[in-house]
Amino acid sequence: MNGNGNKSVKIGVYVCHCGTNIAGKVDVKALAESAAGLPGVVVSREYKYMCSDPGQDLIVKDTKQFGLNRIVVASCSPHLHELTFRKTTANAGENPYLFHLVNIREHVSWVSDDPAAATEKAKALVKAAVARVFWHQELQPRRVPVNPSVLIVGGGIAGIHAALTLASAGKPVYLVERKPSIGGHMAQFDKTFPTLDCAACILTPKMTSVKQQPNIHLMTLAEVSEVSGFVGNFKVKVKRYPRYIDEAKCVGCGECIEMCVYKEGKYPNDFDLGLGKRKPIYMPFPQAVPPVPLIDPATCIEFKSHKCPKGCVEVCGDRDAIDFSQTVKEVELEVGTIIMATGFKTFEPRRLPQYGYGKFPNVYTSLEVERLVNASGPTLGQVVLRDGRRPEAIGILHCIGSRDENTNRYCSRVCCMYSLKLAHLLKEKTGAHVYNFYIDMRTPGKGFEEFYKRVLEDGVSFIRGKVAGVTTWAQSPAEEGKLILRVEDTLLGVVRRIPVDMVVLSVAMEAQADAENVRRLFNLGCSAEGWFLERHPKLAPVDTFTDGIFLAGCCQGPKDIPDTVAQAGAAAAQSMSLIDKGYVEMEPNTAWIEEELCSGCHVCVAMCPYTAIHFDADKKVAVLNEALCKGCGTCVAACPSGAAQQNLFRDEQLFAEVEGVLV
Amino acid sequence: MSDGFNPLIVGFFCNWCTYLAADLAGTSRMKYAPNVRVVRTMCSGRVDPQMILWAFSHGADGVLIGGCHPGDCHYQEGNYKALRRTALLRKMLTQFGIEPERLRLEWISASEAERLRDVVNEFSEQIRGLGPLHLRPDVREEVVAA
Amino acid sequence: MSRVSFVRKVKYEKELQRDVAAEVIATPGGEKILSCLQCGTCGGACPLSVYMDHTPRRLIGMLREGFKQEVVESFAIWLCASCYECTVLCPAGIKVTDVMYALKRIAIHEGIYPRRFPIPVLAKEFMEMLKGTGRNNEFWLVLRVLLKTAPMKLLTSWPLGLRLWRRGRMCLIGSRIPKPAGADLRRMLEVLEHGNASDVKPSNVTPSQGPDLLPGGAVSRVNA
Amino acid sequence: MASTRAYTYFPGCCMHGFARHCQDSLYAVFEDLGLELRVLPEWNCCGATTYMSVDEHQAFALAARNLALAEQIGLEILAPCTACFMILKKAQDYLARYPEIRAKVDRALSAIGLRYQGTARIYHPLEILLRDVGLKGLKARVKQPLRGLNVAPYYGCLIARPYALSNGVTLEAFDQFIPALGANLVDFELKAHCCGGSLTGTIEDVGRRLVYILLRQAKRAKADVMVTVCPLCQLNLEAHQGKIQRQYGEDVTIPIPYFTQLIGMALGLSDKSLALEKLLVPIRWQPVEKGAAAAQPATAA
Repeated sequence: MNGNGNKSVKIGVYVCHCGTNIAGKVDVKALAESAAGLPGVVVSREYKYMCSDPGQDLIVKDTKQFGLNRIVVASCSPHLHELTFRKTTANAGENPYLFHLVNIREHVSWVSDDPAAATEKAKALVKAAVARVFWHQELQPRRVPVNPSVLIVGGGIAGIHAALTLASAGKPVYLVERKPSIGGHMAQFDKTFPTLDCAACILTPKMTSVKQQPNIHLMTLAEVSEVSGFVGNFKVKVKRYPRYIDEAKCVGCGECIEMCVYKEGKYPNDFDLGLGKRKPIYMPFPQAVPPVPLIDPATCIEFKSHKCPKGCVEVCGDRDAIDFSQTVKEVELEVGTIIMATGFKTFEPRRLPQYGYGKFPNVYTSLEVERLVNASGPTLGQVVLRDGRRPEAIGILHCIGSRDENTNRYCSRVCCMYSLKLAHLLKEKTGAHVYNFYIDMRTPGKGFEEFYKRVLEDGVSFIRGKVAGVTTWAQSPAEEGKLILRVEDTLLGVVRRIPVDMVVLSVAMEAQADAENVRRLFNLGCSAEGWFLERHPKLAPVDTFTDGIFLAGCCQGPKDIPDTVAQAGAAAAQSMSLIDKGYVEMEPNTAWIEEELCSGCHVCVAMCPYTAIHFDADKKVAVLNEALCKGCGTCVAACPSGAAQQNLFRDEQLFAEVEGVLV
Repeated sequence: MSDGFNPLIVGFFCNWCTYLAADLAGTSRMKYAPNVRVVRTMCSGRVDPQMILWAFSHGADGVLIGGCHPGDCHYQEGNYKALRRTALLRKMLTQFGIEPERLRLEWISASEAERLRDVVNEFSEQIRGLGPLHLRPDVREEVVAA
Repeated sequence: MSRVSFVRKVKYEKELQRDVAAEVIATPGGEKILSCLQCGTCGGACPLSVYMDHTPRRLIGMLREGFKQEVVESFAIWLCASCYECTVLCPAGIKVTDVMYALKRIAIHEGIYPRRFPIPVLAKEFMEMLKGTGRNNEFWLVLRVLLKTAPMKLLTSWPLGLRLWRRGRMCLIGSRIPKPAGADLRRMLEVLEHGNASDVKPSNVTPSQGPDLLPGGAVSRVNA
Repeated sequence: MASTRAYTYFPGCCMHGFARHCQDSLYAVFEDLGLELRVLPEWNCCGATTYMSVDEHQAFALAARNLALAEQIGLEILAPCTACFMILKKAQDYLARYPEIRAKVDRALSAIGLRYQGTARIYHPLEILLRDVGLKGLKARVKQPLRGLNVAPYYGCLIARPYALSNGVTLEAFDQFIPALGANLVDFELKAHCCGGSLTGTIEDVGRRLVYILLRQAKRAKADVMVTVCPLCQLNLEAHQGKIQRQYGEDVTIPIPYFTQLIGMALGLSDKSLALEKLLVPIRWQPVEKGAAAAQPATAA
């Protein structure tokens, strides 16, 4: 008996060279020859690129010519090309599941030093696959309908762009943002490189569209708390935190803020990174969407003592939008696909004490400086130091928290360009002499190099060398009262001491602090640095390993605004392609229970995490609901009688494979 | 290999974490010992103790199971089931005259290619140190039957 | 106006000795020099880089490219006070201090340093003294180093010695470890030196014959 | 003190020579606080920062011999010289991380019947004082608060760098022992800047310049004394003040006590037991009269 009844099994084995990727290490000829001698193998070939059209044609032709009914391809990871060759098998007129892929690239040629050992290993894996495929059966993929609603997590430029794209195509969108307003980091920026467009001028119209677009359901001050289900049919719980102002009733006039007992702002404003002050009732920033203020219960007198005259309530009058009784609410959503656009955080420079951030008041982060140069920022665009002075010399330090084994090894990609932008803006606004300290200048984008040239021509000093530290100990009167940067000018070959009034730390982009929790919530992969893992770095950059969940923007890795927008569009398109198809095909790897073999021991019932198995009291056997089964196979492993089996991973298949690898 | 004994190890890697870590080790061109032969399962929870015994009785000198970290299982808790099963099986192995160290369970996430490399290298060395597994023929039959 | 003279400077590949990088990489702490970004953090951080002919960054760069002669003859390696500031800050994780130690060892081993230059002499005298007594006595160490490098300095150094002497902070009879332990110690060092426990006299490194060190000036290769 | 804690004391070579006063005061303070120091028998020189320039394996073996001897005793090791402290810790780190060094050192040690395990715990005495006596404990034992004395802390490089200090201990935490003694803590930015080490004796101009930078900065920060935790820093900073003054034409006179001398003064120990007279630059500080000191709690500063 084999997987196909008693019909004789005819196996074709195809070994891919993958150029030199495989053939450079594995002796592909010997591999194909050894496979030819395995039981059931009718034809065994090697070819330069199996995944190419001629390669696939070879399989189709052979299948017809030799009457093959099993195909084994030895090439790369099934995560890359399993689908490709299943289609080839189907094109050849055979059931696509009568195929098995052997990974001799990622698991063999790329990780082995010794060609002989690599060839041995590849032979064993191919032998196992031949033994396994013998037991393969014809299967049909399952079809599941796709709910057209989309959940977008994060309302920065990535989330906004994806939401608008989907909504304008008529798809219902839930946009969930943790902060009181959408806009994300881009709303905090002054100008954008390299065109020096005003960030607010290009972002705020999009933010307003979000509010106006009827297909977008915007939820601010909200966080996803639970995700269940699977592609096409996710169930999501969202926690909505109280704003204490009814969004439906508020007209955004701001009179309540005027009437607060605090005449001036007193508490550090989040949006201005503490450089500006706000009242307990406040608008996050003037162009916030929704354009509704919020009350911070931690600082509001009414919450603390219940003794506030409540000028805000009084002035709101009949509109009656202020509601101190709001509480946390949880809503449940049903969506078919999810786009993650949770963004990034900036590096905390206190981790590198040598730069004196937090110790010397005039050491700033680049994001703080964005607020300082911004016309609507806390200083109305005046660049003045914390002591009110105008800086005469400014040092901008690149790579703070990037390209550093002590912090993050990766390059944050945008720092060179935003540092150039800040150099230009700071010079323009203050006339100060600006120094940029860089390791390598990275300007590989459209118009970027031209911008670098422009800043060079501005007369900004570019010093190739990483500043070792910021100190205040002066060696000469000229250094008194200054921040002194000690640096090796690596191009000129001298050590320099440069006194400045203001230090700007070009901080790295990092994964959000709670990326690990969010990743678990959505069952995503994460790189060691905390960035969400895409399905394939080149060919599936917005997909994830969880079907139906896509990535947009910096949650996947540092990137600039155009790349973020492009990726958000791609994520929206991927989501739409699922919605418009209307259904998804699921891997037919579900389990089933052979009634005659079931002894009714109940073991499998407790094993299933999806309650897909119940016990039929009449028949005294376990019954599996295929619609609920996700195909993990845990019940199969637990079944003492062999009654539980799993498609594509049946006992016969796995046992044959194990035996096969043990040459 | 120069010192004669080249251990054979069967690796049962779950599709979502450890298999992907092995893929990443490949794309990162990390080099590691060629002794582990990978059998892919959807979840480490699919790894049947019988399958492990089957491997030992068919010539494996070691078995390495790779799953997602606790709390990260693609199927919620299959990895916990694997953990319990291996713990139990280890006790049984001693009775068959198989050193329990020949069976190893590791949590390796999709991004931990370096860890995968280190575990494979370390385990290969450890098994090399233990020497080949010589199952007595009668035990072998017993194991196959188990 | 004085005459302008032109010096032709070019480095030919055949003059390079790339194996010197391999030698440093092979010593513990030196393994990461290939990941140097040439960012200059080490040179900026080093309290002594302002006195160096080549900053640590340049040394690592030259090492990678096989400029052995320049590296080993560099005055900079002797200026390193091993304060480890560079090692702590290096973004590439290079243990720069250990690299400097490795270079000093190569230089001492090959005898490339100026005659009467005190630091290598100090290192070797230190080692000899330890082999003798197991411990170090500053008085005798300084005396021996000065005698070998700059006897005239004894004249300028004696006032400090006297001040310490008066306060009981100068110990002429060195502390030493008890005899059997001393023999143990020598035996241990010999095992490392010769790979066996036989009683072989430690080899003595011959100091090179060369010009005295010029302050801040170049050190030329002298034993070629 | 009810129970006596004991530690293995690794003196290092200079404690018998130019740093006699450091050792005297260390003993006095530890005894007063009920902490016992037991000298590591048959200790040898740690190899210092010099030996590594000649032979790295021998250098590691020298440190490992001490550690192996200390492991037999089992007590925590105190190394009051920061060079010894750092070298011992570095050796421990490297022996754990590089099997090839470990193998060589193991072979050399076994030739003399010793075994190194890597279990020794190495501390600087200040670390131990802050851990086992604590700031509160120290404050409580202060009999003679150093009121009005401006103290700049200077740690030098080796205690602050890669192999230094137990997890989580920072120099800023170290600083706190100064206010605990009733003195004023001077914000001294260069507290971990290198003093030049042996350069003061080999390339004197350069060495002296480094010392000058430190002294000048301490004077500018209005420090009355600069307290050190390393005997070599201590010597470097005090021994060259005269020459520096002549060379740079700037008054850089400032007493450089070792930290146990300063602590001992606050504990009310005698000048003699603290070997204050052995300092090249004497400390001129008059204790506030007993009555006045008693009237104000020591924590006031």
